[in-house]
Amino acid sequence: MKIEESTNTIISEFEIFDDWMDKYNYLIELGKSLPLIDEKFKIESNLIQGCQSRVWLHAEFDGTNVHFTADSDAVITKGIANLLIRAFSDHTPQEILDSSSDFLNEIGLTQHLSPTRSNGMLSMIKQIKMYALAFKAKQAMGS
Amino acid sequence: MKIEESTNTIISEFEIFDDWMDKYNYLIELGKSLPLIDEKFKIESNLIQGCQSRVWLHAEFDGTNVHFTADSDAVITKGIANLLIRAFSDHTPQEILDSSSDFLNEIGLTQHLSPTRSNGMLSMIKQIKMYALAFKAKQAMGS
Amino acid sequence: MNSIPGNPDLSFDLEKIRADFPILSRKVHNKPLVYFDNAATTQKPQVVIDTLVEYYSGMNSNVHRGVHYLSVEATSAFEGAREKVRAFVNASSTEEIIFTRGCTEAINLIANSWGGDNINSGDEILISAIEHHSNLVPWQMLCEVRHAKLIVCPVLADGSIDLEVLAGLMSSKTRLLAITHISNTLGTINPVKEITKLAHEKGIVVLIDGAQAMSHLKVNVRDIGCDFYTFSAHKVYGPMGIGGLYGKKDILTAMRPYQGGGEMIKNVTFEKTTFNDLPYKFEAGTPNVSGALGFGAALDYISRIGLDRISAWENELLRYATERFSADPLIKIIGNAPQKSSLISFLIGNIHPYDAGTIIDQFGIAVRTGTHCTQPLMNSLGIPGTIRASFAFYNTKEEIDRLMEAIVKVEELFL
Amino acid sequence: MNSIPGNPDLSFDLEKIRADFPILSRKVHNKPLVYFDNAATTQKPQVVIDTLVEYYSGMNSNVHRGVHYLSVEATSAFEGAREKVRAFVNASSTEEIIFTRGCTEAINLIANSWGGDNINSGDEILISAIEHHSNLVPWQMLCEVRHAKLIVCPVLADGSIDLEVLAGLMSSKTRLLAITHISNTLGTINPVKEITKLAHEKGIVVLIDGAQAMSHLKVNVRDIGCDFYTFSAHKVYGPMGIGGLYGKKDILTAMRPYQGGGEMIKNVTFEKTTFNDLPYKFEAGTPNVSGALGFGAALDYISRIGLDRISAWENELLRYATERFSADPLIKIIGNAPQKSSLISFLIGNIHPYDAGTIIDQFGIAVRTGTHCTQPLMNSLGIPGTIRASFAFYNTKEEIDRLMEAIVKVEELFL
Ligand SMILES: Cc1ncc(COP(=O)(O)O)c(C=O)c1O
Ligand SMILES: Cc1ncc(COP(=O)(O)O)c(C=O)c1O
Repeated sequence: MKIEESTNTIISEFEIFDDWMDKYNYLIELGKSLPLIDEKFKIESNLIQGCQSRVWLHAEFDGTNVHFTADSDAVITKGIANLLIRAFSDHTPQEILDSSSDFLNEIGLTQHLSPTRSNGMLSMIKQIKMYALAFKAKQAMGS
Repeated sequence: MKIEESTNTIISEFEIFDDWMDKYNYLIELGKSLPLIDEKFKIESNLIQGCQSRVWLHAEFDGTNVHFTADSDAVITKGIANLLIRAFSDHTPQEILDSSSDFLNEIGLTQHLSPTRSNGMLSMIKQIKMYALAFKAKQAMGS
Repeated sequence: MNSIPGNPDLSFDLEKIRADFPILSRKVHNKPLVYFDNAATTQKPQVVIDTLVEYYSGMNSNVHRGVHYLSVEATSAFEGAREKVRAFVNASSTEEIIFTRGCTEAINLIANSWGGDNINSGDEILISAIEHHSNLVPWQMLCEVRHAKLIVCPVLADGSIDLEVLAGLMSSKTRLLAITHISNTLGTINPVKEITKLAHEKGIVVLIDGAQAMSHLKVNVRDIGCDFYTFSAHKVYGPMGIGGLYGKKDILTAMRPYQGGGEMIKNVTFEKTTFNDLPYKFEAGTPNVSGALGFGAALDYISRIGLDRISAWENELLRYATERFSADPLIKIIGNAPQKSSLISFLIGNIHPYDAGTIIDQFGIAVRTGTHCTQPLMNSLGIPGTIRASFAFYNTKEEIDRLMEAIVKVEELFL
Repeated sequence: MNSIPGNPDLSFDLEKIRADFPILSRKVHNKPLVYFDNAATTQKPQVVIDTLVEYYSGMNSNVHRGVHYLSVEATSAFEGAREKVRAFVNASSTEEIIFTRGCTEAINLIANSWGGDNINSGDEILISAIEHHSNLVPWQMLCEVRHAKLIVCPVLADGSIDLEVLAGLMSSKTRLLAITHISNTLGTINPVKEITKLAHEKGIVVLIDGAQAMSHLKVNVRDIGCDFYTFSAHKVYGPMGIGGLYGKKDILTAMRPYQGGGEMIKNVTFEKTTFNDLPYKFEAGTPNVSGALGFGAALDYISRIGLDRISAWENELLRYATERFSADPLIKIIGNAPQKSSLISFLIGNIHPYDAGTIIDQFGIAVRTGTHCTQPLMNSLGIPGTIRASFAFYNTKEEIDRLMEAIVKVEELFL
């Protein structure tokens, strides 16, 4: 599945909710169901700055695709991390770098989250792209 | 003439003026006609703090009465000094200490002057009373 | 008419009071706003807003040294506001009231001007474990520069201070005790008069951070006996960008100036500058005249209602909320000092405060979540933060009921 | 419609503009107010007043770190105001815009945080002889603490600066040049771009005091190239109690914080504190949100009118007033720099400015008298002060005529 397909699915999932309480409920479900990150990756260097809650983001590269896992001490933040992982995980560095994060605007997330949380989300996306960039460089050196 | 008589005269002088421009005009006349202070008394120690313009106040004591002379670089301030001298000069230290400065309120001076000028006027009165106090002490020691 | 149990004299017309605050009629997320973030900043009564409008529409001018009418009028209004602050805290003279940008700046002014001359290598500054960052970081910075030591008095499990422990930490090296009157996180009301007495017995200068106290209880600096008392207008129903400090005249007189500029000087040459008298020595630059007037109007407003009435109702709100919260076994109240102001910090089960706050907000209820600028306290409690509901006299029991509904929803969603 | 000679495109509807400023319809001493004290503080258009009212009536909240709706709304409005300031002075990023209480505090912040690390024993700080006390006393105080030397560049008889003289005073010891964009006493507009270039060639950091300039001409900090630029909102039609500074990002990043407290920290323990990112590192305590919003509204307002239109009309007022004043042989204009903003400092015969101002005030005309916080300049000119009439774009030629009538009366009374 292309990144765009995943994000379109996410958009349509959110469209069925009329009010924000339902959207939050869904985010909470997503948060609770986020596959756990390996405890050994919950380290300082994987911590993302700019969140009132703490977020750890870990990335692995199998030579072709980047694989992300994440965790947070706040469930809604975890839900957002889950969305981002569904969109960006298991794609090539180039695909990740080419993708846009507009879908978060479309589901209204950037507007409805408090600035701290929205900054946190932007930091997560930035971090995801940084990993992609790093792995792309690695790939280029390897080839 | 008692201090109270002088101040009553001053009050009635000001009563004949309808508007403030005339009162200022009169103050300016009083300022221009202030007997000059001896240049040798225009010294730092006779300078009064708290005025935007500079005021020098000099006092002499003949054993019975206190005699004041004053000067300022601003004419209206000089006019005010003239009023104060007319009221308080040539009286005994005790008379000066017992007197009130309410007449300035009655002619509306305290309200109509800018705070800096009104502070300056209060400083002048304070200084006049300080002199009276000092001379009274001197008198007590002499007797 | 709201009623204070057992104290009919202290009743007031809550509906009328609420009508004084225009923001209270606004809706948030399509629900009537419930504003429980009063410890962060209070809302403004119409008279305060009107004061700003009248000032800018009819009197605005730069103050002091002006001969023209507007300047004279603005100056006397500005100095009149200073007199209102003086009377409100019962200082001896307006020379003891310095206007600053707020409480934080007031503490920094003292740290810089008093601290720069009185804190030396090896000296100690004593604070408590519940201080707001604004009454902690300036002292950390000062200690670093002056090679002094910051000593932190721990608090008991309920959030109150053990006076014996505090007294035990006052050594011959202690130069300053800087302590809050009311904790913005736990609500603890410190016995500042007793504390000041203890410190003064050992010759220690006392600064009380009054940011939280001034809106809740009658502050009397001469009764407390402290050397400094600091505050922010925006936490006492006044405008932002203004606050100040009370300082004992002899201490202020001995202090070096803080910032340099207009207003704070008497005589300037390129070679030498003599500084102005109190309070102007510490007020460099064009002052916030409108802010001072708004501050004065706010103090007039709450004085008219009466601090006794205000605190009676706030205590009743605290009692009611505590009762309701305590009935929910999932809620854990953080801070249970015997003397407490009208705020409750709490946790719901193991739900992250940030998660809870997000949902509570959807109910149109403003609570604050996080560390409330008291990170070290949170660390020592081993929690990431709390949810804090802080009440003002315009709040109602029905609003507390609405908060309880929201909390139940939070529990449903996360547990 | 007022007309700019030879420039019909720059005309605007003066009556309509005047109607935007409620204070202009008030009477003083039973005469319509003529406000010629704009260099001290400017009047506020209705939109600025409305912004304050709307903020306090519907949005008031503490900003940053809040999850609730009002806090989110207030935070984005506050940061939006910062963006307006950034755009107005053309800084690269909002990280380069620090809010302070005003221009005086901004200069003190730089003197403390930048000066504390960059000025050392034997270094020199260069200023000009026409600096306001706010751009003089902080450097005097810094020089005293750091054992540095304050060098003062004299001005020419007309009040302008000889660039060769200034360049000649830049030595290998000069670390900072702090100079005003426009003199508040003489009106001189300094060629700050050329001056900055000269200083940068010698590796000297440049601070421009923009307090007077921001309301009169289009400020472009990147074009000027300066390292710091400071300003006050109340002199640009905005509220009191707010102002700020622009600083180049790399310089700001290297600077130590100023005040300690809430907002300016990232992580606090009792042992160690890490400071927040730009611009927050320099903004301790609850910010003046309403002030920032009012500042933003003021900048929007004058941008809508257009700085080119504003300065065209102000120049016309200056030309007209200069012409009328020059026709009176008793009037002596102090300050005749070729590049001058819309203010005139003057003396009438040997009449003390304070006397003249007192009578002019009786005509309902607000002018300022005294040293205008530039005492050393007055000393060097050998005068006790001046009368200063400073014009804004809402002033009219008829008002200047009224000032002339008052001056004639002053002459009658005193001469
Ligand atoms: C206890 C306490 N001290 C100090 C402050 C700082 O006040 P401000 O941010 O208004 O300067 C606050 C509020 O933030 C506070 O609650
Ligand atoms: C040239 C100049 N610099 C600095 C200042 C100081 O500004 P503020 O008093 O608003 O801090 C002023 C105005 O008073 C000024 O005219």
